[in-house]
Amino acid sequence: MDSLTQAEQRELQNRMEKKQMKEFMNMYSNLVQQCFNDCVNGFESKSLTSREESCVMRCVDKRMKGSERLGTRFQEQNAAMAQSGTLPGR
Amino acid sequence: MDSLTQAEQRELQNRMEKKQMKEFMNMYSNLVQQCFNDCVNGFESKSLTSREESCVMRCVDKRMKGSERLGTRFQEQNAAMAQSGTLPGR
Amino acid sequence: MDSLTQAEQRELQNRMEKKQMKEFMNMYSNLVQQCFNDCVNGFESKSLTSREESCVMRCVDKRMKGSERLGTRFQEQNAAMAQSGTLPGR
Amino acid sequence: MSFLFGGKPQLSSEQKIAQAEAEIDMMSDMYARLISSCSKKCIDTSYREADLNKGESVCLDRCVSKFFEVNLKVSEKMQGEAQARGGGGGGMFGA
Amino acid sequence: MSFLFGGKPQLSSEQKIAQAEAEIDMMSDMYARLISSCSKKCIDTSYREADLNKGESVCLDRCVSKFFEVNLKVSEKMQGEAQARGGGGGGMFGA
Amino acid sequence: MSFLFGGKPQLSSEQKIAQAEAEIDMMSDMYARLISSCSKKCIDTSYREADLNKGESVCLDRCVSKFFEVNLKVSEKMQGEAQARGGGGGGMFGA
Repeated sequence: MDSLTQAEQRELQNRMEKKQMKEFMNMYSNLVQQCFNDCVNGFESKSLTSREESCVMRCVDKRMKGSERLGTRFQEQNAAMAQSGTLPGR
Repeated sequence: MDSLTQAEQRELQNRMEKKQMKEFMNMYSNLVQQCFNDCVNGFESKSLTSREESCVMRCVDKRMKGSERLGTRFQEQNAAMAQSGTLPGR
Repeated sequence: MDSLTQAEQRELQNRMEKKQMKEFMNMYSNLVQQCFNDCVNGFESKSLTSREESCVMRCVDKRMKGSERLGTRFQEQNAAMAQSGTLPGR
Repeated sequence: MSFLFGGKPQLSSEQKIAQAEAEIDMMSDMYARLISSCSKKCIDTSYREADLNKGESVCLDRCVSKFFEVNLKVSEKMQGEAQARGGGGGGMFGA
Repeated sequence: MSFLFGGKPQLSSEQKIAQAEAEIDMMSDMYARLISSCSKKCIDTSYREADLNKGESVCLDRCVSKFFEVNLKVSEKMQGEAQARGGGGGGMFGA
Repeated sequence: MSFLFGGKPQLSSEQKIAQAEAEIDMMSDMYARLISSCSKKCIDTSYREADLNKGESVCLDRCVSKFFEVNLKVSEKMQGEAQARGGGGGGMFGA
Protein backbone atom coordinates (compact mmCIF):
# COMPACT_ATOMS: atom_id res chain seq x y z
CA MET A 1 0.00 0.00 0.00
CA ASP A 2 2.93 2.30 0.64
CA SER A 3 3.92 2.01 -2.99
CA LEU A 4 0.95 4.00 -4.25
CA THR A 5 1.60 7.34 -5.92
CA GLN A 6 -0.03 10.45 -4.47
CA ALA A 7 -2.70 10.44 -7.16
CA GLU A 8 -3.45 6.81 -6.46
CA GLN A 9 -3.67 7.51 -2.74
CA ARG A 10 -6.16 10.31 -3.39
CA GLU A 11 -8.34 8.00 -5.46
CA LEU A 12 -8.18 5.35 -2.74
CA GLN A 13 -9.08 7.97 -0.12
CA ASN A 14 -12.10 8.90 -2.19
CA ARG A 15 -13.38 5.38 -2.37
CA MET A 16 -12.79 4.85 1.33
CA GLU A 17 -14.86 7.86 2.37
CA LYS A 18 -18.03 6.35 0.97
CA LYS A 19 -17.31 3.12 2.78
CA GLN A 20 -16.67 4.85 6.08
CA MET A 21 -20.08 6.46 5.97
CA LYS A 22 -21.57 3.05 5.26
CA GLU A 23 -19.63 1.40 8.06
CA PHE A 24 -20.66 4.06 10.51
CA MET A 25 -24.30 3.56 9.62
CA ASN A 26 -23.86 -0.17 9.93
CA MET A 27 -22.24 0.22 13.34
CA TYR A 28 -25.13 2.41 14.40
CA SER A 29 -27.92 0.10 13.30
CA ASN A 30 -26.08 -2.87 14.72
CA LEU A 31 -25.98 -1.09 18.09
CA VAL A 32 -29.71 -0.41 17.93
CA GLN A 33 -30.46 -4.01 17.08
CA GLN A 34 -28.16 -5.53 19.70
CA CYS A 35 -29.47 -3.38 22.53
CA PHE A 36 -33.02 -4.00 21.40
CA ASN A 37 -32.42 -7.76 21.35
CA ASP A 38 -30.70 -7.80 24.73
CA CYS A 39 -32.97 -5.40 26.62
CA VAL A 40 -36.48 -5.71 25.19
CA ASN A 41 -38.16 -8.98 25.94
CA GLY A 42 -41.68 -8.21 27.04
CA PHE A 43 -44.47 -7.23 24.68
CA GLU A 44 -47.31 -6.53 27.06
CA SER A 45 -47.32 -2.88 26.01
CA LYS A 46 -46.30 -0.88 22.99
CA SER A 47 -43.96 1.43 24.88
CA LEU A 48 -40.65 0.67 26.51
CA THR A 49 -40.82 0.09 30.25
CA SER A 50 -38.49 2.28 32.27
CA ARG A 51 -36.50 -0.84 33.06
CA GLU A 52 -36.05 -1.58 29.36
CA GLU A 53 -35.18 2.01 28.58
CA SER A 54 -32.44 2.25 31.14
CA CYS A 55 -31.11 -1.14 30.04
CA VAL A 56 -30.87 0.23 26.48
CA MET A 57 -29.01 3.32 27.69
CA ARG A 58 -26.47 1.27 29.63
CA CYS A 59 -26.18 -1.16 26.74
CA VAL A 60 -25.29 1.64 24.32
CA ASP A 61 -22.75 3.04 26.76
CA LYS A 62 -21.14 -0.26 27.53
CA ARG A 63 -21.03 -1.47 23.95
CA MET A 64 -19.54 1.76 22.67
CA LYS A 65 -16.88 1.66 25.35
CA GLY A 66 -16.25 -1.94 24.46
CA SER A 67 -15.88 -1.16 20.75
CA GLU A 68 -13.57 1.73 21.51
CA ARG A 69 -11.37 -0.48 23.63
CA LEU A 70 -11.37 -3.22 21.03
CA GLY A 71 -10.53 -0.68 18.34
CA THR A 72 -7.51 0.57 20.27
CA ARG A 73 -6.22 -2.94 20.91
CA PHE A 74 -6.84 -3.90 17.30
CA GLN A 75 -4.69 -1.03 16.06
CA GLU A 76 -1.95 -1.79 18.57
CA GLN A 77 -1.82 -5.40 17.50
CA ASN A 78 -1.80 -4.42 13.86
CA ALA A 79 1.05 -2.00 14.43
CA ALA A 80 3.00 -4.61 16.41
CA MET A 81 2.54 -7.20 13.70
CA ALA A 82 3.54 -4.81 10.95
CA GLN A 83 6.72 -3.92 12.83
CA SER A 84 7.76 -7.42 13.78
CA GLY A 85 7.16 -8.47 10.19
CA THR A 86 4.98 -11.40 11.22
CA LEU A 87 2.41 -10.36 8.66
CA PRO A 88 2.30 -13.45 6.51
CA GLY A 89 2.17 -13.01 2.80
CA ARG A 90 4.70 -10.22 2.88
CA MET B 1 -34.80 13.98 -0.18
CA ASP B 2 -37.73 16.13 -1.24
CA SER B 3 -35.32 18.74 -2.53
CA LEU B 4 -34.11 16.63 -5.45
CA THR B 5 -34.86 17.83 -8.95
CA GLN B 6 -36.82 15.58 -11.28
CA ALA B 7 -33.69 14.48 -13.08
CA GLU B 8 -32.03 13.64 -9.79
CA GLN B 9 -35.08 11.67 -8.69
CA ARG B 10 -34.98 9.66 -11.91
CA GLU B 11 -31.32 8.83 -11.35
CA LEU B 12 -32.06 7.81 -7.76
CA GLN B 13 -34.95 5.66 -8.97
CA ASN B 14 -32.61 3.94 -11.37
CA ARG B 15 -30.12 3.06 -8.70
CA MET B 16 -32.86 1.85 -6.38
CA GLU B 17 -34.30 -0.58 -8.89
CA LYS B 18 -31.15 -2.66 -8.92
CA LYS B 19 -31.16 -2.74 -5.14
CA GLN B 20 -34.78 -3.80 -4.97
CA MET B 21 -34.06 -6.83 -7.11
CA LYS B 22 -31.17 -7.67 -4.82
CA GLU B 23 -33.25 -7.18 -1.69
CA PHE B 24 -36.00 -9.35 -3.03
CA MET B 25 -33.55 -12.14 -3.78
CA ASN B 26 -32.08 -11.74 -0.33
CA MET B 27 -35.51 -11.91 1.26
CA TYR B 28 -36.20 -15.05 -0.72
CA SER B 29 -33.02 -16.90 0.17
CA ASN B 30 -33.35 -15.83 3.77
CA LEU B 31 -36.82 -17.38 3.83
CA VAL B 32 -35.48 -20.64 2.40
CA GLN B 33 -32.69 -20.73 4.95
CA GLN B 34 -34.87 -19.86 7.96
CA CYS B 35 -37.53 -22.44 7.14
CA PHE B 36 -34.87 -25.02 6.43
CA ASN B 37 -33.18 -24.29 9.77
CA ASP B 38 -36.42 -24.36 11.73
CA CYS B 39 -38.08 -27.36 10.10
CA VAL B 40 -35.39 -29.78 8.98
CA ASN B 41 -33.58 -31.47 11.80
CA GLY B 42 -33.30 -35.11 10.92
CA PHE B 43 -30.85 -36.51 8.41
CA GLU B 44 -31.81 -40.16 8.34
CA SER B 45 -32.86 -39.86 4.72
CA LYS B 46 -32.03 -37.62 1.79
CA SER B 47 -35.60 -36.54 1.15
CA LEU B 48 -37.83 -34.35 3.25
CA THR B 49 -40.28 -36.25 5.44
CA SER B 50 -43.90 -35.21 4.96
CA ARG B 51 -43.77 -33.67 8.44
CA GLU B 52 -40.80 -31.52 7.44
CA GLU B 53 -42.37 -30.55 4.17
CA SER B 54 -45.60 -29.33 5.71
CA CYS B 55 -43.62 -27.49 8.38
CA VAL B 56 -41.74 -25.68 5.60
CA MET B 57 -44.99 -24.74 3.88
CA ARG B 58 -46.50 -23.31 7.06
CA CYS B 59 -43.21 -21.60 7.86
CA VAL B 60 -43.18 -19.80 4.51
CA ASP B 61 -46.79 -18.77 4.96
CA LYS B 62 -46.39 -17.54 8.48
CA ARG B 63 -43.14 -15.71 7.88
CA MET B 64 -44.44 -13.96 4.80
CA LYS B 65 -47.53 -12.85 6.68
CA GLY B 66 -45.29 -11.70 9.50
CA SER B 67 -43.05 -9.70 7.18
CA GLU B 68 -46.07 -8.13 5.52
CA ARG B 69 -47.48 -7.07 8.86
CA LEU B 70 -44.11 -5.75 10.00
CA GLY B 71 -43.74 -3.85 6.74
CA THR B 72 -47.10 -2.15 7.16
CA ARG B 73 -46.36 -1.15 10.75
CA PHE B 74 -42.89 0.05 9.78
CA GLN B 75 -44.32 2.38 7.16
CA GLU B 76 -46.99 3.66 9.54
CA GLN B 77 -44.39 4.45 12.19
CA ASN B 78 -42.17 6.14 9.65
CA ALA B 79 -45.03 8.27 8.42
CA ALA B 80 -46.02 9.18 11.98
CA MET B 81 -42.47 10.15 12.86
CA ALA B 82 -42.05 12.23 9.72
CA GLN B 83 -45.26 14.10 10.50
CA SER B 84 -44.63 14.74 14.17
CA GLY B 85 -41.15 15.91 13.29
CA THR B 86 -39.55 13.61 15.83
CA LEU B 87 -37.05 12.54 13.26
CA PRO B 88 -33.82 13.52 14.92
CA GLY B 89 -31.18 15.15 12.83
CA ARG B 90 -33.69 17.28 11.02
CA MET C 1 -27.06 -17.26 -19.52
CA ASP C 2 -26.10 -19.42 -22.48
CA SER C 3 -27.52 -16.78 -24.78
CA LEU C 4 -24.77 -14.26 -24.07
CA THR C 5 -22.44 -13.31 -26.90
CA GLN C 6 -18.72 -13.87 -26.47
CA ALA C 7 -18.15 -10.19 -25.70
CA GLU C 8 -20.89 -10.26 -23.10
CA GLN C 9 -19.41 -13.38 -21.54
CA ARG C 10 -16.02 -11.68 -21.29
CA GLU C 11 -17.55 -8.69 -19.54
CA LEU C 12 -19.41 -11.00 -17.15
CA GLN C 13 -16.18 -12.89 -16.48
CA ASN C 14 -14.50 -9.61 -15.60
CA ARG C 15 -17.11 -8.65 -13.07
CA MET C 16 -17.06 -12.10 -11.53
CA GLU C 17 -13.33 -12.08 -10.91
CA LYS C 18 -13.59 -9.22 -8.45
CA LYS C 19 -16.38 -11.00 -6.65
CA GLN C 20 -14.43 -14.24 -6.40
CA MET C 21 -11.61 -12.46 -4.63
CA LYS C 22 -14.12 -10.95 -2.25
CA GLU C 23 -15.83 -14.27 -1.64
CA PHE C 24 -12.54 -15.97 -0.96
CA MET C 25 -11.62 -13.33 1.60
CA ASN C 26 -15.03 -13.67 3.16
CA MET C 27 -14.68 -17.44 3.34
CA TYR C 28 -11.31 -16.97 4.99
CA SER C 29 -12.40 -14.51 7.66
CA ASN C 30 -15.49 -16.55 8.33
CA LEU C 31 -13.27 -19.57 8.98
CA VAL C 32 -11.14 -17.57 11.40
CA GLN C 33 -14.17 -16.30 13.25
CA GLN C 34 -15.94 -19.66 13.45
CA CYS C 35 -12.91 -21.52 14.74
CA PHE C 36 -12.19 -18.73 17.19
CA ASN C 37 -15.78 -18.83 18.46
CA ASP C 38 -15.85 -22.60 18.75
CA CYS C 39 -12.39 -23.18 20.24
CA VAL C 40 -11.48 -20.18 22.35
CA ASN C 41 -13.50 -19.84 25.49
CA GLY C 42 -11.11 -19.02 28.28
CA PHE C 43 -9.55 -15.61 28.83
CA GLU C 44 -7.23 -16.27 31.74
CA SER C 45 -4.22 -15.53 29.57
CA LYS C 46 -3.52 -13.52 26.46
CA SER C 47 -2.07 -16.41 24.49
CA LEU C 48 -3.81 -19.46 23.11
CA THR C 49 -3.47 -22.56 25.25
CA SER C 50 -2.11 -25.59 23.41
CA ARG C 51 -5.55 -27.15 23.74
CA GLU C 52 -7.15 -24.16 22.03
CA GLU C 53 -4.52 -24.07 19.34
CA SER C 54 -4.94 -27.68 18.36
CA CYS C 55 -8.70 -27.27 18.43
CA VAL C 56 -8.33 -24.38 15.97
CA MET C 57 -6.13 -26.49 13.68
CA ARG C 58 -8.63 -29.36 13.63
CA CYS C 59 -11.48 -26.92 13.20
CA VAL C 60 -9.88 -25.40 10.10
CA ASP C 61 -9.22 -28.85 8.67
CA LYS C 62 -12.66 -30.20 9.35
CA ARG C 63 -14.51 -27.11 8.16
CA MET C 64 -12.53 -26.90 4.94
CA LYS C 65 -13.20 -30.55 4.23
CA GLY C 66 -16.84 -29.94 5.03
CA SER C 67 -17.06 -26.98 2.66
CA GLU C 68 -15.33 -28.94 -0.08
CA ARG C 69 -17.78 -31.79 0.29
CA LEU C 70 -20.73 -29.41 0.36
CA GLY C 71 -19.40 -27.64 -2.73
CA THR C 72 -19.17 -30.89 -4.67
CA ARG C 73 -22.69 -31.95 -3.70
CA PHE C 74 -24.01 -28.48 -4.47
CA GLN C 75 -22.66 -28.64 -8.00
CA GLU C 76 -23.96 -32.16 -8.53
CA GLN C 77 -27.43 -31.13 -7.44
CA ASN C 78 -27.32 -28.06 -9.63
CA ALA C 79 -26.27 -30.10 -12.62
CA ALA C 80 -29.00 -32.68 -11.92
CA MET C 81 -31.64 -29.99 -11.64
CA ALA C 82 -30.52 -28.26 -14.80
CA GLN C 83 -30.70 -31.55 -16.70
CA SER C 84 -34.04 -32.72 -15.41
CA GLY C 85 -35.43 -29.28 -16.16
CA THR C 86 -36.89 -28.93 -12.69
CA LEU C 87 -35.43 -25.49 -12.46
CA PRO C 88 -38.54 -23.42 -11.96
CA GLY C 89 -38.79 -20.16 -13.83
CA ARG C 90 -37.43 -21.69 -16.97
CA MET D 1 -34.52 6.80 9.88
CA SER D 2 -32.89 9.73 8.19
CA PHE D 3 -31.43 11.08 11.39
CA LEU D 4 -27.80 10.67 10.47
CA PHE D 5 -27.87 13.32 7.88
CA GLY D 6 -27.64 16.92 8.94
CA GLY D 7 -28.65 19.81 6.75
CA LYS D 8 -25.42 20.33 4.92
CA PRO D 9 -25.70 23.25 2.53
CA GLN D 10 -24.68 23.44 -1.13
CA LEU D 11 -24.29 19.88 -2.26
CA SER D 12 -23.53 18.93 -5.84
CA SER D 13 -26.14 16.93 -7.73
CA GLU D 14 -24.15 13.72 -7.32
CA GLN D 15 -23.74 14.36 -3.60
CA LYS D 16 -27.45 14.98 -3.16
CA ILE D 17 -28.29 11.74 -4.91
CA ALA D 18 -25.68 9.86 -2.91
CA GLN D 19 -27.09 11.23 0.33
CA ALA D 20 -30.63 10.27 -0.60
CA GLU D 21 -29.31 6.85 -1.55
CA ALA D 22 -27.58 6.51 1.81
CA GLU D 23 -30.78 7.46 3.65
CA ILE D 24 -32.71 4.80 1.77
CA ASP D 25 -29.98 2.22 2.39
CA MET D 26 -30.05 3.04 6.10
CA MET D 27 -33.79 2.70 6.17
CA SER D 28 -33.80 -0.65 4.41
CA ASP D 29 -31.01 -1.94 6.64
CA MET D 30 -33.07 -0.97 9.70
CA TYR D 31 -36.07 -2.63 8.14
CA ALA D 32 -34.17 -5.87 7.59
CA ARG D 33 -32.95 -5.82 11.19
CA LEU D 34 -36.45 -5.16 12.49
CA ILE D 35 -37.81 -8.09 10.48
CA SER D 36 -35.10 -10.32 11.88
CA SER D 37 -35.43 -9.21 15.52
CA CYS D 38 -39.21 -9.08 15.70
CA SER D 39 -39.69 -12.38 13.87
CA LYS D 40 -37.31 -14.01 16.31
CA LYS D 41 -39.04 -12.50 19.34
CA CYS D 42 -42.63 -13.06 18.26
CA ILE D 43 -43.03 -15.96 15.87
CA ASP D 44 -43.40 -19.46 17.25
CA THR D 45 -40.98 -21.60 15.26
CA SER D 46 -42.89 -24.83 15.72
CA TYR D 47 -45.16 -23.52 12.94
CA ARG D 48 -48.20 -25.42 14.09
CA GLU D 49 -50.38 -23.12 12.02
CA ALA D 50 -49.78 -21.25 8.78
CA ASP D 51 -51.51 -18.10 10.04
CA LEU D 52 -50.27 -15.62 12.57
CA ASN D 53 -52.27 -16.18 15.73
CA LYS D 54 -53.58 -13.34 17.85
CA GLY D 55 -50.63 -13.38 20.24
CA GLU D 56 -48.07 -13.28 17.46
CA SER D 57 -49.85 -10.45 15.67
CA VAL D 58 -50.06 -8.28 18.75
CA CYS D 59 -46.46 -9.06 19.61
CA LEU D 60 -45.29 -8.01 16.12
CA ASP D 61 -47.18 -4.71 16.32
CA ARG D 62 -45.74 -3.84 19.71
CA CYS D 63 -42.31 -5.01 18.63
CA VAL D 64 -42.22 -2.48 15.78
CA SER D 65 -43.29 0.25 18.15
CA LYS D 66 -40.60 -0.64 20.69
CA PHE D 67 -37.95 -1.03 18.03
CA PHE D 68 -38.63 2.50 16.80
CA GLU D 69 -38.51 3.79 20.35
CA VAL D 70 -35.13 2.16 20.92
CA ASN D 71 -33.89 3.63 17.67
CA LEU D 72 -35.07 7.07 18.75
CA LYS D 73 -33.50 6.81 22.22
CA VAL D 74 -30.18 5.66 20.82
CA SER D 75 -30.09 8.39 18.22
CA GLU D 76 -30.98 11.07 20.80
CA LYS D 77 -28.28 9.78 23.10
CA MET D 78 -25.67 9.82 20.37
CA GLN D 79 -26.69 13.27 19.22
CA GLY D 80 -26.46 14.54 22.77
CA GLU D 81 -22.98 13.14 23.14
CA ALA D 82 -21.85 14.42 19.77
CA GLN D 83 -23.01 17.91 20.71
CA ALA D 84 -21.44 17.75 24.15
CA ARG D 85 -18.19 16.76 22.51
CA GLY D 86 -18.14 18.68 19.27
CA GLY D 87 -20.15 21.81 19.96
CA GLY D 88 -21.85 23.09 16.81
CA GLY D 89 -24.27 21.27 14.53
CA GLY D 90 -23.75 20.06 10.99
CA GLY D 91 -21.94 16.90 12.01
CA MET D 92 -23.04 13.32 11.92
CA PHE D 93 -25.64 13.64 14.60
CA GLY D 94 -25.93 17.42 14.53
CA ALA D 95 -29.49 18.70 14.67
CA MET E 1 -31.12 -21.41 -8.57
CA SER E 2 -32.06 -19.28 -11.55
CA PHE E 3 -35.76 -19.55 -10.91
CA LEU E 4 -36.37 -15.89 -10.24
CA PHE E 5 -35.72 -14.89 -13.76
CA GLY E 6 -38.45 -15.35 -16.33
CA GLY E 7 -37.84 -15.36 -20.05
CA LYS E 8 -38.13 -11.64 -20.64
CA PRO E 9 -37.71 -10.86 -24.32
CA GLN E 10 -35.49 -8.26 -25.94
CA LEU E 11 -32.98 -7.24 -23.33
CA SER E 12 -30.14 -4.87 -24.02
CA SER E 13 -26.60 -6.17 -23.73
CA GLU E 14 -26.11 -4.49 -20.38
CA GLN E 15 -29.40 -5.91 -19.09
CA LYS E 16 -28.48 -9.40 -20.21
CA ILE E 17 -25.14 -9.19 -18.40
CA ALA E 18 -26.79 -7.74 -15.31
CA GLN E 19 -29.31 -10.57 -15.26
CA ALA E 20 -26.64 -13.22 -15.61
CA GLU E 21 -24.73 -11.47 -12.84
CA ALA E 22 -27.82 -11.51 -10.62
CA GLU E 23 -28.30 -15.22 -11.25
CA ILE E 24 -24.73 -15.94 -10.23
CA ASP E 25 -25.04 -13.71 -7.16
CA MET E 26 -28.21 -15.53 -6.15
CA MET E 27 -26.49 -18.87 -6.59
CA SER E 28 -23.48 -17.91 -4.54
CA ASP E 29 -25.68 -16.43 -1.81
CA MET E 30 -27.59 -19.72 -1.65
CA TYR E 31 -24.31 -21.59 -1.55
CA ALA E 32 -23.07 -19.50 1.37
CA ARG E 33 -26.31 -20.11 3.25
CA LEU E 34 -26.12 -23.83 2.56
CA ILE E 35 -22.56 -23.97 3.88
CA SER E 36 -23.62 -22.13 7.01
CA SER E 37 -26.78 -24.17 7.68
CA CYS E 38 -25.39 -27.60 6.89
CA SER E 39 -22.13 -27.03 8.77
CA LYS E 40 -24.16 -26.00 11.81
CA LYS E 41 -26.48 -29.00 11.56
CA CYS E 42 -23.87 -31.65 10.80
CA ILE E 43 -20.42 -30.76 12.11
CA ASP E 44 -19.53 -31.59 15.69
CA THR E 45 -17.97 -28.42 17.09
CA SER E 46 -15.88 -30.16 19.69
CA TYR E 47 -13.49 -30.92 16.80
CA ARG E 48 -12.12 -34.07 18.37
CA GLU E 49 -10.82 -35.13 14.97
CA ALA E 50 -9.57 -33.18 11.97
CA ASP E 51 -11.39 -35.42 9.50
CA LEU E 52 -15.06 -35.61 8.80
CA ASN E 53 -16.31 -38.82 10.36
CA LYS E 54 -18.78 -41.10 8.63
CA GLY E 55 -21.80 -39.62 10.39
CA GLU E 56 -20.84 -36.07 9.52
CA SER E 57 -20.19 -36.92 5.87
CA VAL E 58 -23.51 -38.65 5.41
CA CYS E 59 -25.28 -35.84 7.22
CA LEU E 60 -23.68 -33.22 4.92
CA ASP E 61 -24.72 -35.12 1.78
CA ARG E 62 -28.32 -35.46 2.92
CA CYS E 63 -28.35 -31.89 4.12
CA VAL E 64 -27.53 -30.58 0.63
CA SER E 65 -30.23 -32.76 -0.83
CA LYS E 66 -32.83 -31.53 1.67
CA PHE E 67 -31.75 -27.92 1.30
CA PHE E 68 -32.34 -28.12 -2.44
CA GLU E 69 -35.71 -29.72 -1.87
CA VAL E 70 -36.74 -26.93 0.50
CA ASN E 71 -35.58 -24.37 -2.05
CA LEU E 72 -37.63 -26.08 -4.73
CA LYS E 73 -40.76 -26.30 -2.58
CA VAL E 74 -40.52 -22.67 -1.56
CA SER E 75 -40.00 -21.49 -5.11
CA GLU E 76 -42.91 -23.60 -6.39
CA LYS E 77 -45.13 -22.23 -3.67
CA MET E 78 -44.22 -18.65 -4.44
CA GLN E 79 -44.68 -19.17 -8.16
CA GLY E 80 -48.07 -20.70 -7.55
CA GLU E 81 -49.12 -17.75 -5.46
CA ALA E 82 -47.72 -15.23 -7.91
CA GLN E 83 -49.69 -16.87 -10.72
CA ALA E 84 -52.87 -17.09 -8.67
CA ARG E 85 -52.51 -13.40 -7.90
CA GLY E 86 -51.12 -11.92 -11.07
CA GLY E 87 -52.40 -14.14 -13.85
CA GLY E 88 -49.97 -14.25 -16.78
CA GLY E 89 -46.32 -15.19 -16.76
CA GLY E 90 -43.30 -13.00 -17.29
CA GLY E 91 -43.23 -11.71 -13.74
CA MET E 92 -40.84 -12.50 -10.93
CA PHE E 93 -41.88 -16.08 -10.50
CA GLY E 94 -43.56 -16.49 -13.86
CA ALA E 95 -42.84 -19.83 -15.49
CA MET F 1 -4.36 -8.54 7.95
CA SER F 2 -2.87 -8.06 4.52
CA PHE F 3 -1.63 -11.61 4.27
CA LEU F 4 -3.70 -12.64 1.28
CA PHE F 5 -1.83 -10.44 -1.08
CA GLY F 6 1.46 -11.62 -2.46
CA GLY F 7 3.96 -9.33 -4.10
CA LYS F 8 2.65 -9.46 -7.62
CA PRO F 9 4.85 -7.44 -9.93
CA GLN F 10 3.84 -4.80 -12.48
CA LEU F 11 0.31 -3.87 -11.63
CA SER F 12 -1.61 -1.15 -13.42
CA SER F 13 -2.66 1.87 -11.42
CA GLU F 14 -6.23 0.65 -11.20
CA GLN F 15 -5.08 -2.77 -10.08
CA LYS F 16 -2.85 -1.28 -7.39
CA ILE F 17 -5.71 0.79 -6.04
CA ALA F 18 -8.08 -2.17 -6.18
CA GLN F 19 -5.59 -4.28 -4.25
CA ALA F 20 -5.13 -1.63 -1.57
CA GLU F 21 -8.90 -1.33 -1.40
CA ALA F 22 -9.24 -5.09 -0.97
CA GLU F 23 -6.68 -5.07 1.84
CA ILE F 24 -8.60 -2.37 3.67
CA ASP F 25 -11.89 -4.18 3.12
CA MET F 26 -10.37 -7.36 4.51
CA MET F 27 -9.08 -5.50 7.53
CA SER F 28 -12.38 -3.85 8.27
CA ASP F 29 -14.24 -7.13 7.82
CA MET F 30 -11.89 -8.75 10.34
CA TYR F 31 -12.41 -5.82 12.68
CA ALA F 32 -16.19 -6.19 12.48
CA ARG F 33 -15.91 -9.90 13.22
CA LEU F 34 -13.59 -9.27 16.14
CA ILE F 35 -16.01 -6.72 17.61
CA SER F 36 -18.84 -9.21 17.26
CA SER F 37 -16.97 -12.22 18.68
CA CYS F 38 -15.23 -10.47 21.55
CA SER F 39 -18.31 -8.51 22.60
CA LYS F 40 -20.26 -11.75 22.72
CA LYS F 41 -17.57 -13.55 24.70
CA CYS F 42 -16.75 -10.76 27.18
CA ILE F 43 -19.65 -8.39 27.71
CA ASP F 44 -22.29 -9.23 30.27
CA THR F 45 -25.62 -8.64 28.52
CA SER F 46 -27.56 -7.92 31.68
CA TYR F 47 -26.02 -4.44 31.47
CA ARG F 48 -26.19 -3.83 35.18
CA GLU F 49 -23.63 -1.04 34.79
CA ALA F 50 -22.89 1.37 31.94
CA ASP F 51 -19.14 1.01 32.36
CA LEU F 52 -16.95 -1.89 31.46
CA ASN F 53 -15.98 -3.58 34.68
CA LYS F 54 -12.48 -4.87 35.35
CA GLY F 55 -13.28 -8.42 34.27
CA GLU F 56 -14.84 -7.31 31.00
CA SER F 57 -11.94 -5.00 30.17
CA VAL F 58 -9.31 -7.64 30.76
CA CYS F 59 -11.35 -10.17 28.80
CA LEU F 60 -11.62 -7.80 25.81
CA ASP F 61 -7.87 -7.17 25.79
CA ARG F 62 -7.03 -10.85 25.87
CA CYS F 63 -9.73 -11.60 23.35
CA VAL F 64 -8.10 -9.30 20.77
CA SER F 65 -4.78 -10.91 21.40
CA LYS F 66 -6.18 -14.41 20.99
CA PHE F 67 -8.18 -13.45 17.92
CA PHE F 68 -5.01 -12.21 16.23
CA GLU F 69 -3.22 -15.37 17.18
CA VAL F 70 -5.97 -17.52 15.67
CA ASN F 71 -5.86 -15.41 12.52
CA LEU F 72 -2.11 -15.89 12.33
CA LYS F 73 -2.29 -19.65 12.88
CA VAL F 74 -4.99 -20.08 10.27
CA SER F 75 -3.14 -18.00 7.71
CA GLU F 76 0.11 -19.89 8.33
CA LYS F 77 -1.70 -23.18 7.98
CA MET F 78 -3.30 -22.16 4.71
CA GLN F 79 -0.06 -20.78 3.35
CA GLY F 80 1.69 -24.02 4.23
CA GLU F 81 -0.95 -26.05 2.44
CA ALA F 82 -0.98 -23.76 -0.57
CA GLN F 83 2.79 -24.11 -0.87
CA ALA F 84 2.70 -27.87 -0.40
CA ARG F 85 0.11 -28.06 -3.14
CA GLY F 86 1.11 -25.36 -5.57
CA GLY F 87 4.87 -25.08 -5.28
CA GLY F 88 6.07 -21.56 -6.08
CA GLY F 89 5.00 -18.28 -4.51
CA GLY F 90 2.98 -15.48 -6.03
CA GLY F 91 -0.36 -17.16 -5.40
CA MET F 92 -3.05 -16.40 -2.88
CA PHE F 93 -1.08 -17.37 0.14
CA GLY F 94 2.34 -17.25 -1.44
CA ALA F 95 5.00 -15.63 0.73
